[in-house]
Amino acid sequence: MSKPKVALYWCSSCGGCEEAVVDLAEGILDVVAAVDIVFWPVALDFKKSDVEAMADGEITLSLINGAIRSSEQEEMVHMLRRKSQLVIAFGSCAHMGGIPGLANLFTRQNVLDSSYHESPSTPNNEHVEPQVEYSANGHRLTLPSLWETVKTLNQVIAVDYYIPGCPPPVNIIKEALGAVLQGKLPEKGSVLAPDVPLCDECKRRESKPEQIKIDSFKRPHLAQSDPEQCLLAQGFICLGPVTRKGCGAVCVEGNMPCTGCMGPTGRVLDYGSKALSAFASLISANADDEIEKAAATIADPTGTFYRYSLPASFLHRAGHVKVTGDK
Amino acid sequence: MAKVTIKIDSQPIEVEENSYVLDAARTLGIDIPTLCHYPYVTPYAACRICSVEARDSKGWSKVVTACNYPVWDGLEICTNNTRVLGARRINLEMLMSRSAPHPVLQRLADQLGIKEPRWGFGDNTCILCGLCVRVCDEVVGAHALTFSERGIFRKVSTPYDQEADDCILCGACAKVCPTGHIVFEDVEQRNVIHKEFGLGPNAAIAVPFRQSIPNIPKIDTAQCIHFTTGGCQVCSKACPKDCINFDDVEKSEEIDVGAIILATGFKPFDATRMKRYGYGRYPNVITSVECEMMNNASGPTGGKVLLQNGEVPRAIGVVHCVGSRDAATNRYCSRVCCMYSLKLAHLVKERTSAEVYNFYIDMRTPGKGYEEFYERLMEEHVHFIRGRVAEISDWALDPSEEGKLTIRVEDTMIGAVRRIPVDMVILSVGLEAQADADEVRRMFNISCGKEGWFLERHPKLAPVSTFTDGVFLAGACQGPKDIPDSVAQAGAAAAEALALVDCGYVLIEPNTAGVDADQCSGCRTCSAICPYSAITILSDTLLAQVNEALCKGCGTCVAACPSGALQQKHFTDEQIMQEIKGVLNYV
Amino acid sequence: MSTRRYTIDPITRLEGHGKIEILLNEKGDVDHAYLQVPELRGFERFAQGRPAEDMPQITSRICGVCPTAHHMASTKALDDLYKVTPPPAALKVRELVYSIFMVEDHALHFYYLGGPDFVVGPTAPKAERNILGVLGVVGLEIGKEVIGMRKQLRDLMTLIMGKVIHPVFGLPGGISKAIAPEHQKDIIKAAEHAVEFGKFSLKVLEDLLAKKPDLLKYITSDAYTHRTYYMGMVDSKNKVNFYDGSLRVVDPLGKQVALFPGKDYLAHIAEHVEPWSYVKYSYLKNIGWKGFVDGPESGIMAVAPMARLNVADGMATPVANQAYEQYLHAVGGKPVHFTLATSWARVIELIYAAERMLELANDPEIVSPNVRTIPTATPVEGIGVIEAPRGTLIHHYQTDEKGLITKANLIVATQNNSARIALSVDKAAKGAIKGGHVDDGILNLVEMAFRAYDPCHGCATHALPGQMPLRVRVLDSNRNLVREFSRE
Amino acid sequence: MFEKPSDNSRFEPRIVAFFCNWCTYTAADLAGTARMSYLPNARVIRIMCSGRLDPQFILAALRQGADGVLIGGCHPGDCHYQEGNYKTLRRIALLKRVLRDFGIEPQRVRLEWIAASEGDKVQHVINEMTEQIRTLGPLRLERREMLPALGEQPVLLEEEASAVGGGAL
Repeated sequence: MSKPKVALYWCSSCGGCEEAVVDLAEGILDVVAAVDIVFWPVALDFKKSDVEAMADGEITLSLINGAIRSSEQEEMVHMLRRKSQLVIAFGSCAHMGGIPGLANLFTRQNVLDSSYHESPSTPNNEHVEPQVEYSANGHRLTLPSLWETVKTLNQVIAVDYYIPGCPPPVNIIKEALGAVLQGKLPEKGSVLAPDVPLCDECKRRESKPEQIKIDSFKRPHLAQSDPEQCLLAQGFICLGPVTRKGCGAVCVEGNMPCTGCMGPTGRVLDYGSKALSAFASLISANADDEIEKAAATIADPTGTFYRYSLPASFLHRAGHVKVTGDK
Repeated sequence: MAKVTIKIDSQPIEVEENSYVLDAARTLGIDIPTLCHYPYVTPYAACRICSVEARDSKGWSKVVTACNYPVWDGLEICTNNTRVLGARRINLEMLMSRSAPHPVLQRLADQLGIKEPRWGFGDNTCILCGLCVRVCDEVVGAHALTFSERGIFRKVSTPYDQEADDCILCGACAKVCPTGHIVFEDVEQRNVIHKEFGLGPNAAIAVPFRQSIPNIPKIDTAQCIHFTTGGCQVCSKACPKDCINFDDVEKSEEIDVGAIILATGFKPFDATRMKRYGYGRYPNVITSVECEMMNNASGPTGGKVLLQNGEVPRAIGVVHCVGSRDAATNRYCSRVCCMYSLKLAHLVKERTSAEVYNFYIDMRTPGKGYEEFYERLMEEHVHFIRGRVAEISDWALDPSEEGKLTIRVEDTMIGAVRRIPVDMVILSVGLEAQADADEVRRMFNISCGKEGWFLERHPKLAPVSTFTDGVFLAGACQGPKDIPDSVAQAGAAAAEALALVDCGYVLIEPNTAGVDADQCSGCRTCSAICPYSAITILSDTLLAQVNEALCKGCGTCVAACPSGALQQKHFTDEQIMQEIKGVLNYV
Repeated sequence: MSTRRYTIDPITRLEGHGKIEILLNEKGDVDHAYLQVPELRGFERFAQGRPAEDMPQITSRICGVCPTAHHMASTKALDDLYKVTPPPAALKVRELVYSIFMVEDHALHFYYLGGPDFVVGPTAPKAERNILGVLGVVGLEIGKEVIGMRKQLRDLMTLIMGKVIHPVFGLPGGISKAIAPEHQKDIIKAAEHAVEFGKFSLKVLEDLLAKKPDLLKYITSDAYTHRTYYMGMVDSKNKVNFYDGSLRVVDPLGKQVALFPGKDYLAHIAEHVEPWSYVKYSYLKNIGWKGFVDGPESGIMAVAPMARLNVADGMATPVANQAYEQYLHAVGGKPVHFTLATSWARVIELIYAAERMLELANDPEIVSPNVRTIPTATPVEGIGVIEAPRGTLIHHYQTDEKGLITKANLIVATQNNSARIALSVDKAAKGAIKGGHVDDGILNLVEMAFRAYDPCHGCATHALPGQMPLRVRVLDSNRNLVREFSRE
Repeated sequence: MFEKPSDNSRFEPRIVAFFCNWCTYTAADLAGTARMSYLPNARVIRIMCSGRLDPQFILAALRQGADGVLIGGCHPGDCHYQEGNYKTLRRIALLKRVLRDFGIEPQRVRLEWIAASEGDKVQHVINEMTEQIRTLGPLRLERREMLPALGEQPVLLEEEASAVGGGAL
């Protein structure tokens, strides 16, 4: 009788994941044909109440994108978890925290300060700040409060599968949805993408030299790169070796280094430190000062290696100690 | 070359044409005295003492000089008839008339029955035989000597009687001079003892040191005349087996071996570091090693214990723990000094019957028969003074110390400072690791302690093994050790080495790395960093593969592998993660 | 009878999170309606310490709908930061791809987001008020056409920018990769297609206006009218330009009050903070913040299509310019104060973008291999300004000598509109709700005012939290729930 | 045996120590056979070479309750595997910068070269580091026991658990 029910929901994300779904193009019509989309705020006027009305586990699949950073979002994903047989963390933010997760290097107050007090275009002499609760000419207005820490989806609810990528590559989405519809799913907790690093599908792999040795790392804007040669071998920080394939190495195709949005392969638990280990190992220097010099050519190790995975990292966020870059 | 037959004193002999009579006679063992003959220079017939009578079958005869008279077929020589002896007498008497009385000439005179030289003696020991000139020209090739003047003024001299720039101070002239007219003054401080320890001159070609392996002579090119002037080569002329090879050079060879035993030994403590003991300043302060050489019957002093002036010491001090048990030098006990000091004390007493004083901190005499030997020395009235020697000086406070070395020491037995005058001091130097121990250990990839002694794999369980498979230790390179211990350890090391070589295969570490091809992307991070090139990138799949025979199991590649495709057996990520959990589980 | 409160939380079919609180007085008339934006991600903060050259990729994550706008603004800021001029080919390729993006994004809004309000009609049942409803009206074939056009354009963007969602090609001094010559003909073909598509879209709109006379009534009704200042980017001839030019400001009477290079934005634009919303409200510094009121005394301004057309003297391309004239004629000349006219203006811009795309597509230089100038200057400060589909977008960075961001300031399109949007919502609510009568259609009318701006509060707060569908809750002044009902 | 900390109120740092098999671990053995006593706060994990040390291990230790991590390897040039310790040196150099961004004091992660013969150094280093960290105080990472890393399922709060209860899990 009924087609499988699918819900799409977004938390703290940019909407790129929705766009990616829309980019299924004609594919989207197939999907619409194959399933009932029961909830998709960005495109369809369905209500929370509709979802609440459903029985637990009535939704076959919920695709949730975005990181979790407010009580409102937490409430929603808990509800979807209850109503859904399967929950898939969709995209880098739900999977690993994503770029908004970089906020975990700072405190909530830092964030407010830079928006409302430190911005050169904001002459805010009264030091006004958005309030969780505020009374405007007699009316009480409320805002949800932001959490101190940005969290991945599986740090809030149990997640069955993960679809990586910022945004997830269309073909990966197709395959994953296909697998769900045909019930051909791997063991719970798997990432629904090939478990091999990007180099495997990179056109430049053959150009890798026998010995990769790096005296100093190059920054993409300060050096002309050879469009045929392996970027890492040229000294650019291309995270391809550390990153799951599946995107078709589009960034490298665009002649820019991979920044790792697809996340690590199955056996790697902390993306950033693993990447760090791999690249540090390739430094050719041996003397302390030379090593320091070579390492210093990585301008921003934390932001580079944890670009998408800070909240999912072992340390999750900056600790209780004063953070660099924090005024 | 054509041969001719001659007779000497009616003994026939076949010799090469144009060779000289003297040589033929010597081959027959017939003695013809000479003063100016030297095998390596052309005959010169200057002294004419080698006069003989030459005859032919037809009755012709003549007195000739054997050293430079060429043979011819049918020649007959008589070396001892009255005519020959007469000629020799006259020639000798003429030489004596010029020369001052000299043992060499005197011996000849006695043989020829000369009672009184008819024309008396002269005052010049040079007999103008010209050997020195010829050696300097023909052998050394320095041309620093020549004859000058004429007639009775004729003499050997350097150019213009000045110091000759061409002279290389080789001393060859002095060596060949039959009458000792040329004297080479020994400018060395100490005229005794062996070169091995920098004590006095030595032949340019010699066996490096006694019991050296291989026990064959070696040319010291710095001293060799041939390497200075291109001449000489006397040694090769002298060598009946043509063993001398001047073209030989130092070269290193590579040898493949299955096991290596390090037995690089120790180096004796450098006594000059103990300024207050005056080693190097006072000739008669010597080290235990030098003393050992002295006692060696085949040593430079033929086993005599002598002061540098050649006299026999009357009192000798033996100072223990020089460079051992001393915060300023080495804290450790060198372990062998006590016993060898006792031995030396015993030997020098035996050889010189001098008074012998041993200055010690503690007597350490463990081991079979050692303590008994100590007691025996006390019975031999060797003095034992317990206390570290403060200083040794030649500064005499009273006549009894005049011209002696005074040892100042606190005798802790009687609790008083004593001054003990002696003639000779023997410093019992400690054992130190070789200066290049650090390079050697790096070469073999093993470790050593702060003092530079090589580190055994385990003090009890693997005392001759090192951290590198197939490299073993023997002897003092591992730490101060006496001969019996060294020999025992060497035996153990040899056995270990043989066991390893003999079984024909090697066991490799089980904890090698391996690639899971399903997760490898061929990024080449691992192959770039493997120190053993154990990781290759397969040409077909472009994926990494570990050669387990080459892999030593360090796991560096595993830590670097960006995909976790590489894992190390027994040290997988998961195992270590579990260990971390485990160690953090208890509070 | 106590005060009642309606909460529209959040508004659907827009990029980002907005929440409308409608407060009624005893008579049941709207006392005041508040637009609240309840999220903040803090890009300005976590940009600190990051390498400047990564900003185009980091800031594109502000919004997955208009990543190209952020990517491009950021890239222009880097040009300025490193004081480097890209080769002409690079600039042309940048503008080409940006034009493609404008076509695509405007199409997205017209057909998927804002479109349904017009095409299907504001009071149609909600199940039809979406792209599928639009397909129902314009026909599935045309629907496929729409989807196909979008796909073609996005494939083209992928080809040029590496990725269409979160591009990777922007570098200070140029772009990472040149266009291969063999692709030029495809680009030309797509451009021609795009122009046709633009004309078609205009026709769809005109037909609607013809078919539904009440539509123009809506558009010009006072409920959707505000006399504010307008800001937008114009080229040297004061024609609309998205990629580069000067910012021009006109007053409510259409008189130019400012014309300045983006670098000087701090002298002209300031942001106001309200304690009841995370979004900041841009206003004209020299006029000043006078609260949520319109008129020449209030610094509140508008950006985005309608505003751009108000500040410009015309469109730089023929077809667009013609449509521009018709539009002005229909709505009664500049400046246009009717919020809902924005959707019309959007279609005109779509045509301009398509035509501009075609011009550049035919330029032989776009396939030149020389697309990089390697920077040499020591970075200090850089400002990049661009016209995003939703209005003027400003990226402003300061760095240390190593090029690590020490301070970032971002003013995005919707922020520049946010004050006027608040006005619109309030006014629309007051116009729509009388005597406490509330129904689904009316609430949608309120939403329309809002949606017309195609506002992006993801951009506005550099945040995009999840949304909940519209629901209306009637509460007394103590926030006790009196009753609740949903639209149907 | 080690004297147990008598004063219970005193903070006892937990240090995870990764020692290389050939140098530092042997040195620790030596310290043992030499009956050198040192503070019990370091919990030693043996790896064949400090080069095996994956920075993930350091973070994993910190996350799971370690207040500090000590890494012991052979002196430069002495590595049993030629240059594993250099790899470690490079990794730690870079990791230190990352830790700083995470707000973790550099003293909490310490790299020491300890040769097989330096038992006394093991004693000294462990004692010194323990005291340093004692003065730094415990490492507090927000809800670290609650937050799962990549590939792990969450440790759910009670209300979370009940919330999931009805789900497919």
